[in-house]
Amino acid sequence: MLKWTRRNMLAAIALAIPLGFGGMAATDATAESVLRVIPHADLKNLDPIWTTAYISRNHGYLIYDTLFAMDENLAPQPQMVESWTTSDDGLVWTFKLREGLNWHDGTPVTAADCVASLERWGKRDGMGQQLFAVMDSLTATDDDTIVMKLNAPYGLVLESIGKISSNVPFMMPARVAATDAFEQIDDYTGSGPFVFQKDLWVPGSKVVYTKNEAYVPRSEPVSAASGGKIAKVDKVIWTYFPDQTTAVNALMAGEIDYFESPSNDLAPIMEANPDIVVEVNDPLGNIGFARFNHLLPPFDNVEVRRAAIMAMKQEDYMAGAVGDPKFWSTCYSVYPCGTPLANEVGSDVIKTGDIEIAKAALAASGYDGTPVVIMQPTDVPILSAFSLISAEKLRAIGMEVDVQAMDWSTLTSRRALRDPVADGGWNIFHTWWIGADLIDPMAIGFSGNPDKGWFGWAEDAALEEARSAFAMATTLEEKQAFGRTVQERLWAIGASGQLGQFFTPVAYRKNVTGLIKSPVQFFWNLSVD
Amino acid sequence: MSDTVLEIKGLTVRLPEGADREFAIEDVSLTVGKGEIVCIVGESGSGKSVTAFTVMGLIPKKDLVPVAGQILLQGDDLLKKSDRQMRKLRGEKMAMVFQEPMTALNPVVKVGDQIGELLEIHTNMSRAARKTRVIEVMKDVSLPDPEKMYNSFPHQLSGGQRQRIMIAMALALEPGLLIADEPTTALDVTTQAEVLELIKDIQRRHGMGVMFITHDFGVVADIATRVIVMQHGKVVEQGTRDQILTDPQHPYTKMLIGSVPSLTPPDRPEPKAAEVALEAHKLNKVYGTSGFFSKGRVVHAAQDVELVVHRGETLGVVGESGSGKSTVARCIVRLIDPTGGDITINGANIATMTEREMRPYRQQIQIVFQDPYRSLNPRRTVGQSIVEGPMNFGLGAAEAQVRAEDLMRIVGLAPEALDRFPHQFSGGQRQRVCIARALAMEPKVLIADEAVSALDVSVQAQVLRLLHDVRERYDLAMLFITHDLRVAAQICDRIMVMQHGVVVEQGRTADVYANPNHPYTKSLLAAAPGRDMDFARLA
Amino acid sequence: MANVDQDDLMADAILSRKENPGVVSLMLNNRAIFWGSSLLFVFVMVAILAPLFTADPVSINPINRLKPPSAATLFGTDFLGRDIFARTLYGARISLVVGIAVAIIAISIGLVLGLVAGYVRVLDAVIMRTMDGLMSIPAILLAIALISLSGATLGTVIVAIVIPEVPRVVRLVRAVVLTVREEPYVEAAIAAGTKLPLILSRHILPNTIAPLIVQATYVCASAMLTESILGFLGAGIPPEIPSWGNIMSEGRTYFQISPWIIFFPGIALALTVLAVNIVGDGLRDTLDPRIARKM
Amino acid sequence: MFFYIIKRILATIPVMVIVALFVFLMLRLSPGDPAAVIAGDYATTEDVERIREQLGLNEPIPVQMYKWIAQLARGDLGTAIFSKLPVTTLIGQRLEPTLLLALCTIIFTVLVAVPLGTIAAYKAGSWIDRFVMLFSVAGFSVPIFVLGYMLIYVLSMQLKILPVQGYKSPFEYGLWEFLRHMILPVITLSVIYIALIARMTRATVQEVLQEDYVRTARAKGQSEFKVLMFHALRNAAVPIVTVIGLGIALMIGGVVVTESVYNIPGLGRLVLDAVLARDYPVIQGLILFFSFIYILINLLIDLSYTLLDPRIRY
Repeated sequence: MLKWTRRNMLAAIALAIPLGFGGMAATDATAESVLRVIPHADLKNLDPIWTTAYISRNHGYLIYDTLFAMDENLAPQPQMVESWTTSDDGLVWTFKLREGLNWHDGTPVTAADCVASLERWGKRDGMGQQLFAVMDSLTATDDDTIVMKLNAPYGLVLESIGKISSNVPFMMPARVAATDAFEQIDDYTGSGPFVFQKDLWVPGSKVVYTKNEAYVPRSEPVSAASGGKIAKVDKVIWTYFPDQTTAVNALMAGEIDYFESPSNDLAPIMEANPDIVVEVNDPLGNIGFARFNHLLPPFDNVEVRRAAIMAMKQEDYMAGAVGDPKFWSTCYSVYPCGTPLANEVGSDVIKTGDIEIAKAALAASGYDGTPVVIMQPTDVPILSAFSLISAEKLRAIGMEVDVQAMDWSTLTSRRALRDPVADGGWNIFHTWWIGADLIDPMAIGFSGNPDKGWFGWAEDAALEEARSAFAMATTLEEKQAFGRTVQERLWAIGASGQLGQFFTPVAYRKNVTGLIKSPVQFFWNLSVD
Repeated sequence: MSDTVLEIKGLTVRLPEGADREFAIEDVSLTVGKGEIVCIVGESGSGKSVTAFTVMGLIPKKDLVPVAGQILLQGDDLLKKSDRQMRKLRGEKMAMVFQEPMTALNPVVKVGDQIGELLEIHTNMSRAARKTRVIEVMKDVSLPDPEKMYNSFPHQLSGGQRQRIMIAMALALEPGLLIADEPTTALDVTTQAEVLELIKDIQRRHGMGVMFITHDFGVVADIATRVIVMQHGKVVEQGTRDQILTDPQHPYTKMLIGSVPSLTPPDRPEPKAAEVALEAHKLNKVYGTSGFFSKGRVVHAAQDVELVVHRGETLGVVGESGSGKSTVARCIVRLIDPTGGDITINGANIATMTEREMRPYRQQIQIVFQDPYRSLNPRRTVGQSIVEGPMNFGLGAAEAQVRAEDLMRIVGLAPEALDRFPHQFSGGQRQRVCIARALAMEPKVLIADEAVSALDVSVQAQVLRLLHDVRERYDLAMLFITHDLRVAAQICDRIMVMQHGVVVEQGRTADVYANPNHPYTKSLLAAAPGRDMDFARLA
Repeated sequence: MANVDQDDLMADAILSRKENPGVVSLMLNNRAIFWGSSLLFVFVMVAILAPLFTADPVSINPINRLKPPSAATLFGTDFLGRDIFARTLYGARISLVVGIAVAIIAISIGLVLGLVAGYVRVLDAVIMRTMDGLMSIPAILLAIALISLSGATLGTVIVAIVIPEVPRVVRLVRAVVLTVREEPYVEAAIAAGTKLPLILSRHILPNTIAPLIVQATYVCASAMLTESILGFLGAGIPPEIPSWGNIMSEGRTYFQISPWIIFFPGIALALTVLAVNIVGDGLRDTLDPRIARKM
Repeated sequence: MFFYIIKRILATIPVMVIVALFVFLMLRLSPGDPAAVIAGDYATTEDVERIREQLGLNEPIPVQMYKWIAQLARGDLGTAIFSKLPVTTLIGQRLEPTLLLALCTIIFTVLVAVPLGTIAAYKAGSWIDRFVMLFSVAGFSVPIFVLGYMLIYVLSMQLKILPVQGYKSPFEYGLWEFLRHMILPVITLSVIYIALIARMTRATVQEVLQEDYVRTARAKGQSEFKVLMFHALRNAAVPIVTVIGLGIALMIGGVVVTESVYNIPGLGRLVLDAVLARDYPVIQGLILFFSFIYILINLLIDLSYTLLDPRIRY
């Protein structure tokens, strides 16, 4: 046996040496420029209309193009559109596509394609549904002209089709857009600056995009999603890392160029490394929520909700879940601080952040000791922390708390249940939205309509009025006015607890340049040298 | 002197702490001369094996330490040799044949190579040369078709052939000394005879000195030139074969020889026509079912066996291993289910009964097994073991206790011993307990399955006497399963000879022994070691 | 045949060892068991007395989070500023509870199934095939699936760990039964008309005890490890409960900036499991249930 | 022999069926469903419902089960809900890393464990023996992921002599790159396995050394080394190989952890992700696949006995 093993080892070594050098030679040979990225999540599916997952949205931005796109001031700018006109009554919109737009398969992009794409999007996206609700017709009058007829003036036409985050109205070939909106597409032809390599895709691990040589970028300088999208690398490779530590190590060891969402706590280590830049790329950051279930006691009682909110001291949540103060700030506006609609109307309730006051308020509310079920998603550290902190605070103000641990996917399915706690219902779950999704009252999170609204099913007629009024509003003043009313109502009914605004940094090696400041991660304009 | 192969002088080997005595062997002196076969006889614990293994240098060094004496192999002292030197001597100057040919051969190596290994170690022969030599010695021990057998594995050979391989191995290098440790004990009587013949023959032709360890005086009678009797690690007597066998001096030797059952049955009174206690008719047992895939290897362990046992009578079932004698016994006790036939115990046919129906009859038929070490639950006191049966059938604890005590006296043990555990008894005592346990049920039929085979000859004699007595006392019908013709001769009124599951001959013991009809019976009797000596008479 | 003579040599040499004296005395003589169990004892004490000498393991204090070990917080704090020392001590409770619970449950179920399989020919095939099935599913995967699907509670975790352990026990018990039922003294009992339940309890069960005790320790050890791995993979006991696995899995992210979060519970876990294993080995050597090895 | 193989293969069918049913029910009777995960954070209850319909998740369980079994009968493991790729493709993509990881681990383990165990058995009670036993106990006691992190920390972060993570296919990057990336995972994964096999080897060899034929060999004057190699190990082979087989299950478990620590895109992580995302077809497919492999390997092992031990014939 020993003899045998010895022989084997020798064999192994003998093999290793020549082959090894051969292998090295081979690796040196490759000269194309590659951007090796750790995405914030595993790209599980490829249809950015079918799912709202941010990772699918980012995938969409790589391979698809949009009619309009937001610039860094969140103002919609033309992207695929050359020019557009609006009738004086604001009911008829005409869009003209620019020259040289081609699908990855070489066929030209037609207006018909875009119409089909918008329609599919309109079936899934909240803002899309609103837009189509006021729409009479959407037609392609010729190969590069789209005509949209509304039945009432609508203030968010461009904001909708230039939407920066999920679901982004990406343009797909008509044949693809024909797919049922609730079914996944399986043809990934786009017209964007990069091409998706399906046969190199290893779900759960690796996605490969190659430069779309045929893409004609706009001439304007790049600004968030708008401007000229220039692919500056031959290849973008996403490698998903389930484990933060390993990811950071890989970045520091130079096995990776770009790390999309490192945990804030790991920033110091990476900053200590001279080859690595850590910076906050998303000016709007994310807003943390504690969402109440408005249908079930005790949170069917507005006073109880408000009492709970009073206990939620943002500093504690942020310090506990995010850590380093340079990555978070308190924000008492329902619209991310630093966005046009941001204001502080009615936000005293959240400003309170004091256990004693909250205790008193709860006592006054007539809370009967009904236990509160908090769903804790153990596989999402920040939300896990939020849950634990809420649990402690609610206990502190004298509530019965039952923290139920589960993974995020269980939570997502369970939060859809309207049933009482006994039948699997819930009282509170935590989540965060990226700021860009909350810049105006149209966000579904702000809905006051329990039937069409978001989980938690807040109900408030006045709120709904203000929201639709906002949609119709056309001037900034009006918009801000309605925006304030919406916020005022949201705080009045204590729709959700707001836990602060936090910023997740990106980390990349010094040789990466051309990062675009934006709430969404884009991969054009980035180069490696 | 030159014709002394081995001389042991005052050899003493110490036992480890906590053993039952200080020395395994004490002041043992003996010689083995060229061309003689020296038998070392003794019961278990006599130290005969230790002596042999010490010579070979194969004793576990941790446990056994030679503390005095010399072992002179052709003049030079083995106790002074280094391990390396000993290795050189082993196989080359002295070789050993062990008791269990099955376990003594490496199961996963071709027998030819195992013999060849020896040459590989001690010579620088070429592969080819080794092979020819191996085949040569295999011929020498008259193995059939050596070329073919060279490539077979131990499990493909019969017990006798394996032992021949062992002997061939020992011979390969023509050592001066051959040590044989109970080489035939594990073999059937006919095979035993052949192997003994072989050893004698080999020894004659190669003129080597043989040290032959055995417990069986029959074997001694057949093979020994000189005999050494050992007891408790000491040599009590030694002399030529005839001195020892015909005119033993030491009482222990006398006792030993006296206990060897005679091969000639005592003439018994014609058994009075007593009621039939047990009857088997067309009893069949087939092992192994012919499945769809398994190429139906069926063994007909018992074939149309007919037997009748009357009260107060002992029927012996003799045969070699695989003859099916034990199968019959186990069928009758319904430890295994017969595949066909009737078993009648006073009127009732128990062959086809379910376990539930069977229970009441269990009481009437009891069995005593071969292995005294495994027949008693080590975790229960012998008392508990004895009363278990009766209490199953509703006997009160108190009465059961009383009965157990009586039985202990009857089987010759102290009633106080009832609350001891089996490991505190010797083999013979355990067998007595087993008998007591069987009797406790007050059975009509007692089956003794090789009940004395595992016992030393002296103990064997006592247990046989006991079995005889209890049979008389309770007027039992006894079915006595054994492979030992001597034992059978002494205790059985009638015997039944089985071969390959078939009864080949049946009749009054005296008649069968006097003039056997069936050739197989003849060969059995012919093969019985020391058949021409009648030890018992000496005692 | 003639076993007695075959044993001649050993019989001469080590007669005394053929007997089997009281388990207890043997255990006390065995150093491994002594050290192992004393170490274990310490952990049990710690677990029970934890409240006496530590802070509240769940009280969070975001201000001094991720503090390195210091006089104030012996083992440092985690990302919510919870005291790792306290959590580690309390963690002992969970691990021990899981370990012991799993061992007891798995052994009891396995014992019953094993006895049945070993003695009731009809059910043998059914049971053993099912066991093969369970065995063929990698334990960890099974557990992860079970837990993350049916919700993480101490209960489900224990169940999830028990299920894959059972088949091994069943196999062990069955093997023992099959060997022992052939023993002459069992046959003697049958011949003496002893009823099946008695045969099992009197003659067969006692033989399974020794191997089972040993097996139990191994099950217990592997259960503790599995628990921690599950915790690590985020599919374990609710993170609110400070089990070693959870503490470590929470410390995962901070491995480089505050290794103590993983380090201390890691050591504690390793030591406990080590202790249990040592006891197990000791027992195996003293009780020497050869069958246990054959498994 | 041939019949035996057929027989054994047939015998695996009921086992597989049991596994299949068990897995299926386990999944369906548990909370959490893919639709909600897919629908995402902004989805409304309605969306979730629509998607459940699309996926056929609101059909009665027996129907779903029937469909699935029918599928399996056609040798089709189904299609992943998320990636919309056939499960078989997914497995195909992930097979190589896991396979090679397992292979290297087994080889490494055997190379280390068997000699260790043998020496320990031969020198029973010596310090080597004590060391081996201690190691084998310790190996059982250290959580695999802690070990993994320690190794990364020391060898990759501090000493920087080995890559931190990842998998480099030998077919693209050459054997050397492949091995460099394999060293840490293999060590991590093999420790517990080495412990197991060294311990087993020791036990068996020790037993074999008590055998008569070893005594015979010594009686022939055979050297201790040869006795160990030629007689002891050859007879110890069967039990050792058996443990290697049983260990496979143990190892598959370890693979999941190892792969996620070292970010190796193998089957272990595939199944973990699938579980967290409720991708039923993938979970079912993989667990079936794993148990099939396990059963297969153990069948092969049983057959290998005939080579190792002439007494065993089927």
